Amino acid sequence: MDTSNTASSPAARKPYGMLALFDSAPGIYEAARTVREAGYSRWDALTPFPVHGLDGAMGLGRSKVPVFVFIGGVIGFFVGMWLAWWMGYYNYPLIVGGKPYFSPIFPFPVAYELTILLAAFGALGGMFVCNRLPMHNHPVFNYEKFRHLTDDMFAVVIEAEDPLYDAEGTRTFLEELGPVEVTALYDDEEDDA
Amino acid sequence: MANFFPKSANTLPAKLLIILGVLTVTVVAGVTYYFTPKYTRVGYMPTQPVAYNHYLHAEQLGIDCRYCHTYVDQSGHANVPDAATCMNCHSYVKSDSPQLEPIRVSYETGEPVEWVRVHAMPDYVFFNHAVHVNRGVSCVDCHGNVNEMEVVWHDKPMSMAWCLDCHRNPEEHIRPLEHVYDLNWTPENAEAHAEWAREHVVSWNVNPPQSCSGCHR
Amino acid sequence: MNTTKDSQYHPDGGARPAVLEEVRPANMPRRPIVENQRTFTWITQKVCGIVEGRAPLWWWVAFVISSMVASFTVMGLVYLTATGVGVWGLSHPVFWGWAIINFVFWIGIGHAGTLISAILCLLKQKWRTSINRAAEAMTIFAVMCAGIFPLFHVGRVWFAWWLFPLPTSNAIWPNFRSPLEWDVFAVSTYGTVSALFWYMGMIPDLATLRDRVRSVYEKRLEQAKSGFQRTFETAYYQFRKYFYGILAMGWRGSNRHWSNYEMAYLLLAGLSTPLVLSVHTIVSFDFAVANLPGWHTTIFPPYFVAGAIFSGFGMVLTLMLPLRSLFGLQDLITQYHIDCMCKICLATGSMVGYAYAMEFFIAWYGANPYEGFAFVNRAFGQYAWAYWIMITCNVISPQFFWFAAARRNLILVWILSIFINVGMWFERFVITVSSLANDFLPANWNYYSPTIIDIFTFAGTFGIFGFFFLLFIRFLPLLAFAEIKAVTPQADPHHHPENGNDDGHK
Amino acid sequence: MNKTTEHPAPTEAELQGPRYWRSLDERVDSPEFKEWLHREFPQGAAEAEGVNRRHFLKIMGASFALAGLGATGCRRPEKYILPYAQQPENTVPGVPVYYSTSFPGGMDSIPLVVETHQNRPTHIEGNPKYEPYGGGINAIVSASVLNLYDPDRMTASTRAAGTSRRQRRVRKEEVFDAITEIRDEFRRTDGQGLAVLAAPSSSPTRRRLLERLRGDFPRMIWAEYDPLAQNAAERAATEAFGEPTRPVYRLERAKRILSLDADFLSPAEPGSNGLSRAFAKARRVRNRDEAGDMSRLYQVEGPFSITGSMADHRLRLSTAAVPALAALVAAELFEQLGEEAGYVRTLRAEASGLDVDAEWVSECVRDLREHRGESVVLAGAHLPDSVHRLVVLINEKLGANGRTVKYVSVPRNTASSYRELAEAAREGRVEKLIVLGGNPAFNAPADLPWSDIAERVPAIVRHGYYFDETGLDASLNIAATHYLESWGDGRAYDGTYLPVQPMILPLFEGISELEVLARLAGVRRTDPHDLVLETFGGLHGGDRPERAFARVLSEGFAADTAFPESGGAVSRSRLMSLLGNATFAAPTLSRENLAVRLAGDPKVGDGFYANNGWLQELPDPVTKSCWDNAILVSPALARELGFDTKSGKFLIGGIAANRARFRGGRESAPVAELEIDGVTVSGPVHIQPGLPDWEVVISLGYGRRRTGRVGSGVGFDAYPLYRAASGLSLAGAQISLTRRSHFIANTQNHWSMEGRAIIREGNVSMHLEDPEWAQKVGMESHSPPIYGKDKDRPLRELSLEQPRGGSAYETPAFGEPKPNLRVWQSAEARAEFIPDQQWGMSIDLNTCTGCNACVIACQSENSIPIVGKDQVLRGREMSWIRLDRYYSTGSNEENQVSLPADPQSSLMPIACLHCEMAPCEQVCPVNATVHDTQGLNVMAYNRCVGTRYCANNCPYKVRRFNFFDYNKRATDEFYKGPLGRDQYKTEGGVLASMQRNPDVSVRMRGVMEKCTFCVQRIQQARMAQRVKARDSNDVHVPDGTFKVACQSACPTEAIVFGDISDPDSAVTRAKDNDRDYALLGYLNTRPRTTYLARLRNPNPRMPDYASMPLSYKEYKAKQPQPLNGTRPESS
Repeated sequence: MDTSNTASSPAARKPYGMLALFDSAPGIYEAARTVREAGYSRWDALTPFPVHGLDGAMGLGRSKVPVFVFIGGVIGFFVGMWLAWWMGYYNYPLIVGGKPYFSPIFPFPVAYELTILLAAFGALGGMFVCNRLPMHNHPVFNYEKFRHLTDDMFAVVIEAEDPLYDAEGTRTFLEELGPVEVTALYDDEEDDA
Repeated sequence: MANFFPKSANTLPAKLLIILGVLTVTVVAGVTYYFTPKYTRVGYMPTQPVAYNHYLHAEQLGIDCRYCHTYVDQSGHANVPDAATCMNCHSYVKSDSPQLEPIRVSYETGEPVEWVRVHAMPDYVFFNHAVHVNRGVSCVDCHGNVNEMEVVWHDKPMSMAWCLDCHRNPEEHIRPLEHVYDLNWTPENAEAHAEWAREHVVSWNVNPPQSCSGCHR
Repeated sequence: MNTTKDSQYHPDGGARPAVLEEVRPANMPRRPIVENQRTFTWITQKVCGIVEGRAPLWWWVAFVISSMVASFTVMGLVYLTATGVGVWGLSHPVFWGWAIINFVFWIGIGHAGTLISAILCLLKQKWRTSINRAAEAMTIFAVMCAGIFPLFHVGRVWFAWWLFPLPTSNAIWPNFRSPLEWDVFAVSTYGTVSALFWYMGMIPDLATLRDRVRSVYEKRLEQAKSGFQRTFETAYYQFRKYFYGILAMGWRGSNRHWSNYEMAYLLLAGLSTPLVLSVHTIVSFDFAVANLPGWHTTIFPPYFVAGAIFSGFGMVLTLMLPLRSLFGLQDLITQYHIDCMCKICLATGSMVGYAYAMEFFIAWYGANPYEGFAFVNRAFGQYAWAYWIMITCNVISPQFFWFAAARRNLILVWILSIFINVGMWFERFVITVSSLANDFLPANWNYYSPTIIDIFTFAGTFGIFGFFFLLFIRFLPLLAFAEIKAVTPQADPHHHPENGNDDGHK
Repeated sequence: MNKTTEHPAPTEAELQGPRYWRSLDERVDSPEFKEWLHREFPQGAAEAEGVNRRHFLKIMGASFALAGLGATGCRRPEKYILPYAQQPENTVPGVPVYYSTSFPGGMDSIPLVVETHQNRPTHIEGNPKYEPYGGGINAIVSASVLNLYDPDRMTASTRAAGTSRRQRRVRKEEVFDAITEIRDEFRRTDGQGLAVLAAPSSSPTRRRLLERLRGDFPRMIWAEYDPLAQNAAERAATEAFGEPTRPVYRLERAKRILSLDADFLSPAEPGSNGLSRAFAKARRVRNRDEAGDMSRLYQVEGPFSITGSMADHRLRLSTAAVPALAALVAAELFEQLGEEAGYVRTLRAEASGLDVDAEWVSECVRDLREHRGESVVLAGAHLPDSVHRLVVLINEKLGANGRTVKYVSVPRNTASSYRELAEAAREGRVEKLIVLGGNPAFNAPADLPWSDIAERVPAIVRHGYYFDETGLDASLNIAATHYLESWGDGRAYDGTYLPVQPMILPLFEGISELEVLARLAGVRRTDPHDLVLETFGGLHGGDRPERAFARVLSEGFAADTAFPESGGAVSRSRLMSLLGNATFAAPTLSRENLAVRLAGDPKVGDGFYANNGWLQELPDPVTKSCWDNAILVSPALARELGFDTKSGKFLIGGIAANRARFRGGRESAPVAELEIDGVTVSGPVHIQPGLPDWEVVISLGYGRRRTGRVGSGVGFDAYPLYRAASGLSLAGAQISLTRRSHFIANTQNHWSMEGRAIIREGNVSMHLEDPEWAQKVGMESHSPPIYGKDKDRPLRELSLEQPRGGSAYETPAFGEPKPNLRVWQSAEARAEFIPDQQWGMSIDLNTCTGCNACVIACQSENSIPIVGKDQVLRGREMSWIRLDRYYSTGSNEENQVSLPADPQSSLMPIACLHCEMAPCEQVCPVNATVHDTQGLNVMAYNRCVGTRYCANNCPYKVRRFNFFDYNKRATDEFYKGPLGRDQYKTEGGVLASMQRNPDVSVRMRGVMEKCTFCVQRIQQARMAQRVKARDSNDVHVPDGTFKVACQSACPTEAIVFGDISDPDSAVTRAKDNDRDYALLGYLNTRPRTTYLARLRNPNPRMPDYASMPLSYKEYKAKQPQPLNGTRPESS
């Protein structure tokens, strides 16, 4: 049951944390709730699809992405309006079709589109920033059954830096949750990091 | 499956973004300078078939611009003088100089001297010298201090933005009519001239066109 | 037994009132999204199998054909740009012809993709999960085909960049009062946001593909017979490793990421809905803002958006039905999905039919002789033939979808979906050409007919669309299986297969 | 200050290549470049020495750029300034110079003023000082400037090399020797055997040289021939007065005019320029009381002409029957006056076969009679002499002599006719024939065929402008000069002496006609200038002829040198004797026995202008077709031929359901064969409403066999039908359709106004009753007023402040300085601010005759390219002014779907109306079309990207798009794109582009263009005024300082242009007229060009009297009927 990745000798690498593998959504849901109640803070649940209610079970707050979206939208709107004003009224006023040099009506579509454009960039950018992606190298990838985590299996990972973490205690704690298996994960030390 | 990428890959995207930012800023700055008339036209100084020296004629000998560019105040086109004008003096002065050979040949045979054109507007732009020169805009405002040039060079970018800037603030470029052809003229004190200029823009109703029919037809 | 756990989360924290126990909500049998209780691995294997297996023969045949057809557009555009807009059939007074019709046609088709992934996501329509990825891909490729025409139909293509507000040494700016200027912003925003939305939705699936790259390589290595095949396999493995690796952005399925992802996905859906409606409104402004009789009506924005959704769903049906049978995705794209799509076609088709009727009423009610004539002329004038093709294809053909039998006969559905798009193309033809050809002063009236260059350039765009769509099928997951898994019954954490109700739905 | 006295000689290196301050370039001023420059510069063009003409340089500049010779990386291509060697004294480079000259017509020369840029004539206008024409010209005169630069003209004389027909070029001296040889050869036989066939000319010098020639060669035959210039009216007047006399009609005094098949408003009739202007004077209605005494025109005609469309009563009658009608009119008049009882009976007997409504004739004659002294009758020049004798009698009886018609005595025309020459040739009495001008090989009458002359005359010497059909038969072809490059003189229709003054040295080695005759006559000084001066000295010069001649050259005409009024009186007896044996019987026409009317084409004349691109592409004033002539048939005959005109199945159908005859917007006309006693002619059939049922009309001058690249292969030749005996009208023709069809290029496909208030027409009675009727028509009459509460403010304030009215937006005031001009923002600056002048135009539909003069003047002034027949078929013609011609019959149902048999026609010239709330500007995404502060809708070609949305959004569709590079490519190479020849670098292309106006940009492919209100002329005037103002604010351009091109060409002054913010300018007065209305005004476009509604002045007693114009009746029928069924009263 206790397998650890033998890619490289255990002594040379820094332990990263302890992973418990589950094969059903209710299982991961219960496990997450108990880990949260156990007081762990530096831990995460890996699921192939967004499990409904898991956020509540892990006690996560609201995501920060809406802030980025709002900022992007506001900037977009004012950039759009300012463009039409600066170009049509301030820099080069031209009489076109008997319309005023500037009015908030005709540049509205442009401002509206820029609002959505920058808000969308805010959304995607915000998601990447909040998730600190792209992070192509991560210790959790060293787990040799990792391909199941994005297919049909679920996992709870408790990191070594967590104050409550200790090699044995956390392993036994995880085994009580009825996982398929529990494995220790090691971070492969890179000289230049 | 192990990590495909080295740990260093995690910091790569941030570095990429910074490089990209720096790159775009340099390219934009380069284009705004090197690909606009500020660079492509200013400094163009072709060798002419006859090495005519404005500094010698206009500055030292004090010949007025209109002696050679006779119709600058009557026609939209400031004509380059005909061979006969040069021969008025050069049939006596330096009448055997090898440099003036093309003038003499042109004078006898009637073939034009092929002066290389320095200032040229695109064909869809119709600039009119007479209306500028008669309303207080001096040669120096567009052609620079030609009287000090030994070989004429393109001094001002003469892009549309440049022309528009003067059309929008004519008060910065008009001077009393009698000083139009005096390229070395500078106002005694700038504020008095600026005040004079603003008054006279209004009193002469100098309202240069800002819409397309001004220069494009 | 599990109800105690729920009480803990009762909003006001107090104990659940006992009376609720007696209340047994009627179990409305919700039709399953995935039939035959397929497992997660089966779903993953089914969708990733398309990408990882060898390309089937029909794929290569289709790819070669669509590349050849795409070359028509390339040749047409090169000849057009080198010689002049005169090679098309345009003339005085019909200065806009097939180019604008094709633009509105393609951008209309594009809108269904964003609709399925955004609007249906906001409406919590679970059945959208199995068709939203393919629909969004259709959007992006349709917008690419649409984008060709506004760029190349202008007289001086090499100055088309003046439409963007870039500073030049001429110090002159574009005119923000013009609907074409709005179009520039609308269409480029729409293309960008759709691409972002599509890519973001794909990140988890790309992660799955990334994680399977190794095992797929080993399986294909065994089947490789010759030395050449082996080297090809390793090279192919390297390519797929970095291709999916980079695109997946290191996604590892962390639930902290999922919460940000869900929020971002929801916001993008929230943004894309007004975006879709605004883009086709602005495209309809190209006509509505002009003062031509037949163009200058306020019904155009909703009429164009309904038309866009209608033609978009037509194209989704046209694309997904063959793929469904070719790749055996009957369990993922079930008859329930097809029913929903057909019903939407029926609804939007009827809306478009209503809009045609309303136009006649408005023209009659407004008592403006020019407007009245424009619509009578549309139905009985020089272009009556186009008008009646439009009516039959747009209003009559979707009425078949009232009958479940029709909806089940997939051959009929496929044929009707093609009729829908033919009808929608003719709708834009009738609007554009009949109003331009016979407008205010009868002395200007003229008849417009396209040239062979018009026809081939338009036909070529289907080649371009097919070319990219086939590449998409080959290299990217056709269905968003992460979302499909999320809506399968066993994905629900509170679901316990062993308790009373057998179909396992809470 | 260091004085550098001696400038060091530049080193060899410096002289080598241009030094760049910042960039390296090795462009060497090498010899091969100079050689390229000269090869490119056409050898023949003996332009004044190379001078820096802005435009000519443009061609060179453009070719340099393309040649890449001057390309120096991303820098601008190198350009050169080519100054004069010796500056000629009165040319200022860049300023156009205007010289007076005149257009040498057959019987009437037209005084002109020609705009030249550095001696290169570019634009022709009329001479406003000559009062009878007032500066008006017609389309052919305006387009004749293009012939000067026609690459297909003869650039040198040629001589047939031995027996083969190949011609080799010869120098001028060899031609002069040949002429002196002829002179010596025939001096011995006193001119026996020598014959000259010349085109008629009013030139006094030629008359003087002819007298000298007759002195030397008394037995010479001098014949003059022109198929169209018939002077039957002059012959009749001469017979009436006993001495050579010519009738000069003064229509400005005529209140009642009856025109018998006389299309006096188009160039077909001699003196038409003066007649148009006079006719318009009598119909100008400036206010209500002038409406009362508006003149009335009765027109009896076969073809549907522009005079017919201006007529108040138009009687459809085949030309062959017009003599009978003339007899009926005469009989009716004599009967009403109670005179000539005996002759009345004979006349009535003659005219018995005519099926015309007798009441029409009697009421018309009664109307004429009641206006004794104020009425006149005209007869078409092509009608037989007997009709003209009758007309002289009728005018005598109507007391017109001395009032509405002035008989003047003209010098005797001693020329013999073409018939006599043909007989002489047949009898072998002609050894050598000199053909001066004309083109007898093409347009000789069928019964006196040119082939007989050509075979029997051993040697033919031809003096002609083109190498054409006659040139093929000539052994020596002498190249003629264009009138703009040669001296000459002429006389206006009323005799005023008009000099012909060259603008430029002859472009090629042409010789003028006067020099040929002078050398033939052995005159010592053969320089044409001296010849003309000598003639002038003899006629009017007095003691110092040079000084008087110089004044005449500057004025453009010699004052009071008109022909004197003839002292004699009409001798009734001589006329009655001549009329004794005249027959006026009208042939009975039917489907099998059709009448054929050959018509002089208002575009190509007798065929000479077939190679003029502008004229070929000019839409015919009535049929609106170009690049072709056609067999015009009436709707009745068309139904007989199997066309289905009744059920809207046919032709130019707005809602024509079945497009059998009309494929893809293009009229595919079936080809018919027309046969008259053995001679068959085949050509496409085009249905023309308003033609008599059994008459067919064909234009002459097409189907040229030997002409330049433009004219070859255009139309079919109708001259085989033309006989000297029967003139232009024949009878007894058969017509049958063949299987073949032929595309006819139309610029207007639909003829009905669909009951819309586009051209607003009213009767004089309606106008007297309610002068505001024009504003009570159309959508504006029941939509809220455009200017809302400000609608009654004066035009000045409306144009400067642009009140909001019903608009959703607040329009920026045109009279305010722009917000970003700091210097003008202060209050006192704004107080002193002088707003720009606001330009506007008013077009009077009452006097516009649709003669197309404005269209060609605009094309010449603004370098508008021609596009060729294929592009016109696709609807891509480029002319900025379009004349919309509508037919109306009074009933919408009938008129919308089937071609009317006898409609009223109405015309409206439309160019860009420069709307103040321009729909085109609002939709241009790149600000390529913007409004300037003068109220002009400006089109910046260099900014245009070519989305074409502006053209879609223009409700008037006045914008034109350069689908191809029409200036750079030949008309048959558009579809070759970059593979086609670059016309800027071919010899012909450079020559043709010399006509272009250097003040106007030449547009490239992919760019929109439209009428710019001649913005170059407006800006020249503004700048000239500012140069005059110098340091003052007198920048106001006085009214009338300049005219726009169409306004100056219009013979009837229907177009008025000027500053509408100036209360007393001509255009403001024109717009104050209560007939003023804006086209499609309800769209709130606020156009700056407004129209004056048209008035018709029908005689209530006439049988075809219509209480309101038929188009107005159609409009009324289309208005929404009130529910209780009662029609709104007809006002």
